[in-house]
Amino acid sequence: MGRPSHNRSIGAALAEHIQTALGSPPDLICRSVTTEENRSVLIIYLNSLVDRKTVDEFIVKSVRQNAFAESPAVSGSRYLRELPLASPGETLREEAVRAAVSGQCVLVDEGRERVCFIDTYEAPGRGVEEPNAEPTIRGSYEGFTENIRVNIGLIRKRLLNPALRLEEMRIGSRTGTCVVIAWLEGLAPEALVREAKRRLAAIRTDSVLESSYLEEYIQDRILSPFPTILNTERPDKTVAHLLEGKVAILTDGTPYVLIAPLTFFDLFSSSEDYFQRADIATFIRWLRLISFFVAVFAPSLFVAATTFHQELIPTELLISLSAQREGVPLPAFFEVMLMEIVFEIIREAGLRMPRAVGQALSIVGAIVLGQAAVEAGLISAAVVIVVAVTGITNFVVPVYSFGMSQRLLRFTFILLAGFLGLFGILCGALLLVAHLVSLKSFGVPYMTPMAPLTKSDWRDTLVRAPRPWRDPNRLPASVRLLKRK
Amino acid sequence: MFRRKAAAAVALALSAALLSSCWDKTELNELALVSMIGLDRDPESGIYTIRLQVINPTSGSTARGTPGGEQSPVYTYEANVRTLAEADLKFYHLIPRKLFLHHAKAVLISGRAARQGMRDFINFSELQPSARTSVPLFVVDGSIGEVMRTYTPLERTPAESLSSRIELLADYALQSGRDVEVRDVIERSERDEWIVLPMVAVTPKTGNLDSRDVDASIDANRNQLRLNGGAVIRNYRMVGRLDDNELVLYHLLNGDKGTFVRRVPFRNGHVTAVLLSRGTKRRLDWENGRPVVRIRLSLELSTLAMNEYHPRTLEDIRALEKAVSESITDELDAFLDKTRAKGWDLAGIRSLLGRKAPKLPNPDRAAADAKIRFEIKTLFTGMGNLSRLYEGSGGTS
Amino acid sequence: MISRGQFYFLTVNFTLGTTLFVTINNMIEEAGPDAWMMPLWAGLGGMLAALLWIALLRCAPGRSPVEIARDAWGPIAGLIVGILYLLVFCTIAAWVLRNLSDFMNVTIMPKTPPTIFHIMFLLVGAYAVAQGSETVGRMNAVITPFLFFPFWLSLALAAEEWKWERLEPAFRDPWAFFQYPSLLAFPFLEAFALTMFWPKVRPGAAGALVSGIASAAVSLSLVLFMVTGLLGPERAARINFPIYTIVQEVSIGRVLVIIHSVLTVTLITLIFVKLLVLLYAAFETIDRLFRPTVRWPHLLALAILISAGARTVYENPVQNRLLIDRYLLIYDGFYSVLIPALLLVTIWIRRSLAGRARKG
Amino acid sequence: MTHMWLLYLVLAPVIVLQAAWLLYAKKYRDTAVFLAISLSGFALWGSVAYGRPIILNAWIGRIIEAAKSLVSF
Repeated sequence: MGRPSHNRSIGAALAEHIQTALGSPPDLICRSVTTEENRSVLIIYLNSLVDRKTVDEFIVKSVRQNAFAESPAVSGSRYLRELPLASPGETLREEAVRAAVSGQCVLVDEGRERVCFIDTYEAPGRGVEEPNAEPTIRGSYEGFTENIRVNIGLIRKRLLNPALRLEEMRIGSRTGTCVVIAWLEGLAPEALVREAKRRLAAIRTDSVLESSYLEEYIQDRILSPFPTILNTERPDKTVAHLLEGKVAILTDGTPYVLIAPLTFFDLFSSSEDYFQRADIATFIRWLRLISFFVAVFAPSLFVAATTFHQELIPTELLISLSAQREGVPLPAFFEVMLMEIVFEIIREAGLRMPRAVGQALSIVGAIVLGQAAVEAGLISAAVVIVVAVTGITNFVVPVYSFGMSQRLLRFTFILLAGFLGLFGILCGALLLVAHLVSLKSFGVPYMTPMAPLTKSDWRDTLVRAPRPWRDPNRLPASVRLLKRK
Repeated sequence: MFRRKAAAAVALALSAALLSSCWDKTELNELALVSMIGLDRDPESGIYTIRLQVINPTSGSTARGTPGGEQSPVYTYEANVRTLAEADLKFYHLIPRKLFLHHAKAVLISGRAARQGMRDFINFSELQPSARTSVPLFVVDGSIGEVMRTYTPLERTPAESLSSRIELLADYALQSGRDVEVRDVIERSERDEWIVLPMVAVTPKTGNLDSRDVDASIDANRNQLRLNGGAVIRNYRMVGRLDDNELVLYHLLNGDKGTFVRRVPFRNGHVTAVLLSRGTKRRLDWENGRPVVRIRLSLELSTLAMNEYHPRTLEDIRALEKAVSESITDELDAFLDKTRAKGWDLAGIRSLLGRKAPKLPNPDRAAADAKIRFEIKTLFTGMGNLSRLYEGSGGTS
Repeated sequence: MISRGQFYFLTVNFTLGTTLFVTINNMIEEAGPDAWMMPLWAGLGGMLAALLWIALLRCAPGRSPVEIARDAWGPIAGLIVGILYLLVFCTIAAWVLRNLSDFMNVTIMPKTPPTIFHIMFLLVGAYAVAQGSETVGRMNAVITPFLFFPFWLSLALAAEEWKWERLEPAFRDPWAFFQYPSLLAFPFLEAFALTMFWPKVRPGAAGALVSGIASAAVSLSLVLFMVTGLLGPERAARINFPIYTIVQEVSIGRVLVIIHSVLTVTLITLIFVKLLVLLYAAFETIDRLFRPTVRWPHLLALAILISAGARTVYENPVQNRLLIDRYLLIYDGFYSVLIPALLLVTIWIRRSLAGRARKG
Repeated sequence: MTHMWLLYLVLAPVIVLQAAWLLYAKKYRDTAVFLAISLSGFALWGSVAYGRPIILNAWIGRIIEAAKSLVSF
């Protein structure tokens, strides 16, 4: 009866090999189950990555009742993969190790002389919660999670449409992260989809832990303060953009989904605009545009007005401001710079602290510090007001990464204003316009409805036109431009 | 890779240059905020005396300074120079901060300097782009030194007090108008037209002006500045004066819009009429070779202040309107005859001829004997709160 | 590719460029209250010149004048003409920058050395040109509204001071333009630099060029009309920068009394657009002549040359004005009328010879 | 003799470094063009630094006068 012992030695050897390959981790389970015909079957899996309920009830029980291999529903699907026992030891071992590591259940069945790999992957993870970076008053509270299957489910739930195409890629030699490109067939231009696939395929990296890794590889221009790819945690926003013919890139292990192409005016629209009434949404959108200009230009205009063109300030205000400045040592430029840096430090500290403490720290910190500095005569009160206002307006814009780029711009403009006053700010603004206009996101000009003037798009950028007025199947100009290519 | 390093190097160098040198930068507390400018010239010695009133930011908000606060809201600096250009330099002997003229609210010129001619003052101010010429110009009746050292109640600085008084006089008494600024003097003098500027004088004093105790007294009629009459300016030189009554007529002719009050003879008595002028229109006609200037003036009559009589029938209204028109016409005729006798052309006849008939052989003679005909149309529009006056016997009118 | 609309706005902004700041008081000095008619005559002349350029460009579609010169007159003469145009564009850019720094030094920033203004504008211009002609077209399209509305808003706000008497006696000598011909040269013949954009503009842009020059002429005469009406011919003739004085006297209620530095800075963007076009034309000439493989070094070289030129283009505005009155028309006429005309003639002769040879 | 150091400590190194880089990258035609333009600019700046600036519009005037006299001899 050599054959069975010979077979058992293969199963044991295989288990032995996996044990050594994975460095005998505590969560590696090796169970031998005897079927009714008292044949022993070896089951090997990592219980941290496996759905224990499926393994215990379904696999073990069906193996015991020996009804396992014959049931047609199970065999032949991706769900089950088989390898003949006689296949060369090397591929068998390698296949087994990769299967065990990726959460599959390795089943050595000497009786039927085959090794089966059953996909029972069930990673631990957080449930669907409200995205804390993009809260909305009205609209769904569902946010993406780290598990890509859940994310795909959240998108499919809202898009019961056969035209939704999902294409999976493995990126990262070491982490082998699963990246899925989603688009709507017939709506998204082929050029855009081809370009997205080409750029993703061209990525040579060892690890992809967050979608921002991908973003840096596939974005159009690296040295630019403006994001050319949108990242969001909200499935409704993703579906809205998919319906506009854009491409979404989901990454396993991170709730942030990348959406391309992105234009300048998309940065100012949040998903809430589409759930609120049209006129309120338009007002809020204008509010965001104004807050963008305030956040970037307010401190530099203050510095320019107080140090170069004092005649801009009305007389009464000029008198009270110069009274405030009596005895303040620092010139206005350094004062504003100092307060900006202090404000940034407080904000960063507020973020890093646990939520309850963080909230208190940033508000108390800013006010107390500002007030104390004013009393001590280090800073004039007007500077504290200006810095506080710009700090707050910085958060109005819905895309958080754009908020950070606003800070970069603000510091450069303060520098220019300190050097040349309004003329410096003008040069900075012209450079900014030149940069924005030359920027492209996946072939789509960044300032689309404004730079290559397309009138039809104004309905959805500066103004959110009410639904009845909008032609539903008319794609935004940015995407239509690509269709023509 | 080299290019990126070069770009970074250039950026760093640029920002270093940025920080080190800022040429036009002046901090707020390095500015001397000039609120009033006084110009004077001594005819004999030719010495210019420039006085600047600088706002003291740290003093309290009221004109008299905080009660008990010893700081004065404004300081007057004085500089005697041979040429105007030296003025800026001379001031830096006294003022520790940079002169800041943008917020000047009023410019004063002494009577004697106005009589000698103010063209070089104006050239100097228009030369410097930082000094605005859209600032009201006052002629001082009396010593400008005293005027520049007098506080005025209620307003923080005397300049603000003077400029807001002009606006009130223009709206409510028509004793001033929109064309009282330095740029109007320039334009009128260049176009050989006449202009009348408001005059400022010091009210009687009860103590030396610049001591603190004087301004705590309740009587605001003394120790401050008063606006009275107008200085007639032609070709940058003051040639005469107008009293307040004539000033209203001048501004009427000048086309200024504002309300004014007149005592109008009506049915062997007098009524006080509140009139609103809607501006004048001039037309040039020819009657057998002689230019005739028709000045059309539309007035709106209101019985708001008419406590003597109240029209009840249509005829009464027509009669009242006719009486007002005739009275105003007579006053304007008398005023023009008097001023044209002195050779003044306050109605702007000469410039009208220059514009409408540029190819006239001898414009001055034609302007001198041009006939002026007034067409005044008065409309009864506004009325007070009473539909019939009280007729008790205790009245005086 | 630049669209026709963008090319139209480019022409208008280019032609209006420094004229708003420099020649207004000269024109009013020449013709007094009738000064507003002068730009109309000059615009007419400009349009005729534009028709000449279009005829030339139509002969060789998709090729800029420098290339046409090389095709028509052979490589050596073509190279000389190319270098001539390069120097001409650099000189005009130097003039533009010098006008800018004179304006800024006299009005709001007296102590800053002129070269700083030149270098800053050249840096921004070089960045925009380095990004290509599409960026130049789009940048101008984005800037124009921020320029158009504040300018006309400030003139409207100043309209409170309007007096019709200042414009009389009207029509005394409408032919005043012909005593001041350098106006034709200054803004209008310089529009030749726009023809360097030709290969990068969508076909059918001839209408945009001619209507651009026409609307620039009309808006220039409108500005003159407003300046004469607001300041009066006497004052406007003597003030060096009448636009600055108007903007200085604009007041919105009692609060925003003095906003002239903000408006001045927005008006300078017009000068920037003119510099941008000239810089692009110069770079395009280098591109067509020498086929460079890198962009930034040549832009750096142009910046050095133009900033040096700006420092030495003229000693002072008075000397500049005297020489402009005498030589500018000949100078501009030479490179923007004479040479294109000669090129046109050579091409026609060539064509007729080729035609006869084919027939013969 | 104003700002001599600007001429030699700022302008000259910039030109030399850029030309060196161009040569290093073996772009000879570009180097020639770059040097031609930037050296003429350097010459103009030199004329300014040495106190005898070459006034361009005066030169243009002289050229036109010469051309005029040539044409109408």
